[in-house]
Amino acid sequence: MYEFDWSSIPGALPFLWDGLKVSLEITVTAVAVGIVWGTLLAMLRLSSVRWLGALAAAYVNLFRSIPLVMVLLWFFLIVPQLLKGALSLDPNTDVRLTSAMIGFALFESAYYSEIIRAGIQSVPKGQASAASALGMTYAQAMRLVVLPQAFRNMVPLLLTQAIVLFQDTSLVYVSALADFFGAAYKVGDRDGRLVELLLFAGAVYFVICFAASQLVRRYQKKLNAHVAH
Amino acid sequence: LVAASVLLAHPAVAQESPTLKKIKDSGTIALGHRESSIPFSYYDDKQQVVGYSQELLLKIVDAVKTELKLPTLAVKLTPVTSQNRIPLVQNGTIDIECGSTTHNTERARQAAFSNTIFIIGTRLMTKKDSGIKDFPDLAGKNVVTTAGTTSERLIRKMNEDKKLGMNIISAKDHGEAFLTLETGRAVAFMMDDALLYGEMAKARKPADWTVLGTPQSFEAYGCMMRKDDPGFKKVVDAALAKAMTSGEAEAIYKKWFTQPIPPKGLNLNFPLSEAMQKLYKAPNDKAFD
Amino acid sequence: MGYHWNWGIFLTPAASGDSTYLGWMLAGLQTTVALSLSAWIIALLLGSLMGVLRTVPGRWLSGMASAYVEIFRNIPLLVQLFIWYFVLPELLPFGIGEAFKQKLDPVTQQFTAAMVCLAFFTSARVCEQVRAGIGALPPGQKNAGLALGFTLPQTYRYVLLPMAFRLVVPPLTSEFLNIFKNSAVCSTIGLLELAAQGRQLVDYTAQPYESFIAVTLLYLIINVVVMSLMRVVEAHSRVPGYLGGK
Amino acid sequence: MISIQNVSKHYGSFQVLTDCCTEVKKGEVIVVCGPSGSGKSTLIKCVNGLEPFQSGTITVDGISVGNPKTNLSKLRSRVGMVFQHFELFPHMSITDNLSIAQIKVLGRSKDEARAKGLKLLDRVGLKAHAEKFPGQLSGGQQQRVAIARALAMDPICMLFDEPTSALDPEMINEVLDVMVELAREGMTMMCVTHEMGFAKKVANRVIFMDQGRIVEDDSKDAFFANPRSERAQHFLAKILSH
Amino acid sequence: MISIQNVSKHYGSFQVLTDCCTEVKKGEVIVVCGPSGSGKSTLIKCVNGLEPFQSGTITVDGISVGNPKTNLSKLRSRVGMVFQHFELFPHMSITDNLSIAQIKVLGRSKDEARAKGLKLLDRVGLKAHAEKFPGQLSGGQQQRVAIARALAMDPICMLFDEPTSALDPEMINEVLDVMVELAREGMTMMCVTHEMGFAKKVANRVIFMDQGRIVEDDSKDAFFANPRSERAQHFLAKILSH
Ligand SMILES: Nc1ncnc2c1ncn2[C@@H]1O[C@H](COP(=O)(O)OP(=O)(O)OP(=O)(O)O)[C@@H](O)[C@H]1O
Ligand SMILES: Nc1ncnc2c1ncn2[C@@H]1O[C@H](COP(=O)(O)OP(=O)(O)OP(=O)(O)O)[C@@H](O)[C@H]1O
Ligand SMILES: [Mg+2]
Ligand SMILES: [Mg+2]
Repeated sequence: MYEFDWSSIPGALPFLWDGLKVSLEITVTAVAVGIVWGTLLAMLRLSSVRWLGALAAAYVNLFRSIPLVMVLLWFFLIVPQLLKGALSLDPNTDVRLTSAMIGFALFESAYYSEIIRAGIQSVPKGQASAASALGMTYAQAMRLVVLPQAFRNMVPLLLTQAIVLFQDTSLVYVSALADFFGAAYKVGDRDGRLVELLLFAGAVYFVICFAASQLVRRYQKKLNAHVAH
Repeated sequence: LVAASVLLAHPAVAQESPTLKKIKDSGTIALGHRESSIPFSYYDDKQQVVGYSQELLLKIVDAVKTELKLPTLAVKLTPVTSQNRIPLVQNGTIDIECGSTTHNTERARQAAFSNTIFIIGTRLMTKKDSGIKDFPDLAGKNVVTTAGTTSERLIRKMNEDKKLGMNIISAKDHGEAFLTLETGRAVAFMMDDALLYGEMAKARKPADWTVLGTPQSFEAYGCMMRKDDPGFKKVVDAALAKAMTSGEAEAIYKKWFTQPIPPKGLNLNFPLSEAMQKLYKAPNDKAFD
Repeated sequence: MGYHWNWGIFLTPAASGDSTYLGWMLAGLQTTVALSLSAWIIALLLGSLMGVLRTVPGRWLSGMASAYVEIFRNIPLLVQLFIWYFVLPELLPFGIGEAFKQKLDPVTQQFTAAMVCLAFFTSARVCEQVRAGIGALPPGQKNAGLALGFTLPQTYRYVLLPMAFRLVVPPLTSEFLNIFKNSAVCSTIGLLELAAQGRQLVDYTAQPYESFIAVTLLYLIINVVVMSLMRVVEAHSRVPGYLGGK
Repeated sequence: MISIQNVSKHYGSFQVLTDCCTEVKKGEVIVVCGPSGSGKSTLIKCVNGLEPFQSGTITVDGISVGNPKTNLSKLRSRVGMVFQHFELFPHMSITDNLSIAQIKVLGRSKDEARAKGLKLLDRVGLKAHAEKFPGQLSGGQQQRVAIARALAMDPICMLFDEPTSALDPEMINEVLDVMVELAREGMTMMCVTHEMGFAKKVANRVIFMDQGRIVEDDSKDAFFANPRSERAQHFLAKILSH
Repeated sequence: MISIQNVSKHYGSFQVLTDCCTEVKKGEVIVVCGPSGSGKSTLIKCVNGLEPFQSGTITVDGISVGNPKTNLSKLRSRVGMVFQHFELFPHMSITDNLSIAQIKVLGRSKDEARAKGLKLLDRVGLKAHAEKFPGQLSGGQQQRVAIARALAMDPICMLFDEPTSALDPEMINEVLDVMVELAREGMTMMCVTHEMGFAKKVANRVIFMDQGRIVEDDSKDAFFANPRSERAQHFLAKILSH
């Protein structure tokens, strides 16, 4: 049988905590930007202007067909170089976290836009008609009637995607940025206790993700009790 | 005032070398380091970068300070992986990388290498009671190595040439390779001897393991810089040569290879090899392949 | 930026001598495809079974299936992979783990662990999709099947599942695509799939950009092929007069 | 044929059916009506065991539905049922909809099942649509197929749960016509419906439910002429005005 | 009040409306009927510009709907509309449903909007439900709220698109009662409905549509006594039998 040795963990907790903060920072940024940009993309895709729709569709399909690792690699190694000239960035800024955030945000927007598009389409067409019939403009109908319902319908999917995203932050290892998983791995590698650290990381991930999904489930139940019968 | 002193501080070298000019203009030198290449370049338990290569790298930083007359040069540390170290050097994110990077012809096409900082031999780690004495004993057994290393090429070639019938496992990094060995999936781990000693020190029971076998090759570790910048390379090489011939390098060696090291106070017990002694006497930047 | 491009690298003989670097990439592609397909088949079967269990009456079965989903959904794939490959054989009662580690050749071990891991991970997602598909059917369909005298399994087999699967072809397509992308993670246990071969190419040739570009392109190609394949499946499963059918 | 004795059912603390008793004899047509939520659908689903109930007994053709030893699938295959939303199987052609249960449940051969299906399709006037899919038919046509599907199993009685309430006004009558014909041929039927015209035409008895109870169970004439309970009077007034 | 002149509309090559002409005067109640798919909903949606049309003109209170310069939102805010599926906003309480458009479109203050909403809610007999959500009301109640919501905008006329066809039979009358009352108070109304009882009671004229054409446009009495077209005769026969 395997002899477990957990002694590396207590000393590494501050470092692991820093890693967890990086994971959360990336997740929060990517979810926030992803929802805003994703909503915009979804509206473009549903708009009657064809070429705008096609452009948005191309964006979404491109990002959805490349593994996230590759996207992060590209955003870490190449995009900053292109932007350095354009934005005259100080060569000394640490682009690792920023590039990871941008990479994640743009990548997740593609996924969020699909979820949001489905959400908008799940609102019966009659709702938009009813809003217009009351004299609301398109923007008012979207903002007051369609989007609030769409978001409600999407909460579970948005959350699931956020959980996936939180787990995927481990892929920032390509830029040697220490997120929670990276931190655990590095400590484990340094101390020769990989197995213990990874089991620990798995347990922490499980607790966080499970708690998050339970919370949202409860919130959703409350909402449903309100809205339907 | 700073600007004035910059102008006065003899600009000749800085103008010849784009890297030195960049360092001077920004007042910062960007260093690349590894995160867990024990004992060359890794994080200790306070997340400070330490190790043999790192100390030599700091010597180089001192030399740059003197060269540019910038006593307050800021140091920016960037961790690199074996995947991204070359692009990062090339695109200017880091000015010099110093970890456990082997100097070979392919890499020399993409980047410049400093004087050699370490010479390793590729050997085997195995359990003391495994009965394995040298490479021929591996016939028909599972052997692990780290993907992308010279050891991997060598052992695959040996397997072909001598029809040894080994199963070769290529692990993603040294840590996983050792885990493969430790969990009994392989009987031996072929790798750079210095790294093998590093892994052994981390083991649950260091006393169970041993490093043995005839070195199959020698490799030179160097620091990596952008190509076509002889001015910078000159400063770096000079700094390394000075450290080696003055005996500083040997002191650093002793500190990291024959004494307890952080984070757990383990001792690698890796005596100075003949090749290294020669290197310290006559520093050079020759690759072995 | 001072990079030395060399596209010819793919045609030069690889360090191992037996093929070119292009050959490496193709071998990696082959492993990726074989791994993803086999894992997908298992995931589909297992996920459907769990998805059905989540909808059957009786708390026990659906509770079990739901615990299954929570476990495999809330732990990152990378961690799961480590557990399957490095931890599980150590925890198995004597004999089995040792036999797995020593009797099987290493590539088979890696492939098996990777396949099982991907399959279980994906099956949790498939399960949720299948459950959603069954849930989206009008509740009367189940009653209609039962009322005709079908047993519950027959009702699932002939009435509910055929329609539920049709409803979830689009989300299943993205899961199918994801399994290819997720398989990239399996290089961490040493399996030489596409991403790993790309990495190896960088290590051996010091030509990172060529490698990244080639790997990205190959994934894009996989994606295009899978999408067209699924489009055919979708067209074939389309029900006339229903769901945008003709 | 169908006997319902003191049947009660609750979901948690909510009582859906309370002490329901009634009897349907061979060849009888019974119409069940009552306000929404009064338990009509639940009652009719209890008859072929689609809903379990907590107390009382229901027997169909002498077999107890509530008995755990009863082979419910077999019993159900002998009781035809037609739903409000048709519930044809959308992924099968009309012919397959008609034959699948004959083949898989009764074990008939494909040809036999198909022939039987076509015969019944002809009877509901839809022979021309045999190869179409449900989604390609109008609601009224779908419901007629659903009736044919139930008849293909040679049921000993038929249950209808608001078969016309999801239909456009124009189509209601094409379905009612089929049902009237069936009743006139002597099929035993229990129909939940608000079509009082249908009830007046063919029902033997009318059952009125309210809040899970059978409030009225009377001959058609007595029910329409003079409903005893106030609730039933109200209800009739509501659905017959305008 | 509403004038429809030679309106035609097609989706691609499919002609939905062909050359429709009719007129609704102030205070008139018009009932539109016809088989499913004949274009009734489309016609009524053209009136307040919810559906664009390709040729012809529609004017409401002298304003041309088809004119691209017309401020459609403003026009729509003056035309009340009630839908088959109620289309209350499920994420808002009943009060909010009634006041949101008053506040955001007409610019009324919150208090004013709320007071107006409550008054109308009282009028449709639902004052007690002001703080509930639509999902907590029955279909009939929801439809009455929807009518109140339209009335809260002080419309100059009302459009109804099958307001009772998604309702349980019992609830149809509670909605029809509200509509009858509205008609009697002199509201200009255009109603798509199959409730012939309602038509007989309050309609001034009945329009019968078939395949996108207005086939019949006659006074109520003339229509029921003796529909001119064969199609309308058939249709009436179908929906009035049983
Ligand atoms: N699964 C369930 N859980 C809890 N309550 C239920 C469930 N199914 C039905 N009910 C309740 O049981 C009561 C009777 O339902 P049922 O469907 O039998 O009524 P009904 O008379 O058929 O009404 P309708 O005319 O609307 O079809 C209703 O109040 C309903 O809300
Ligand atoms: N967006 C659309 N694209 C193509 N055809 C449409 C569209 N909307 C409606 N139609 C078609 O236009 C015709 C008229 O539709 P409309 O909804 O006006 O009919 P209706 O008389 O209201 O029918 P019902 O009684 O079923 O509501 C129908 O044949 C319908 O299929
Ligand atoms: Mg019912
Ligand atoms: Mg309509």
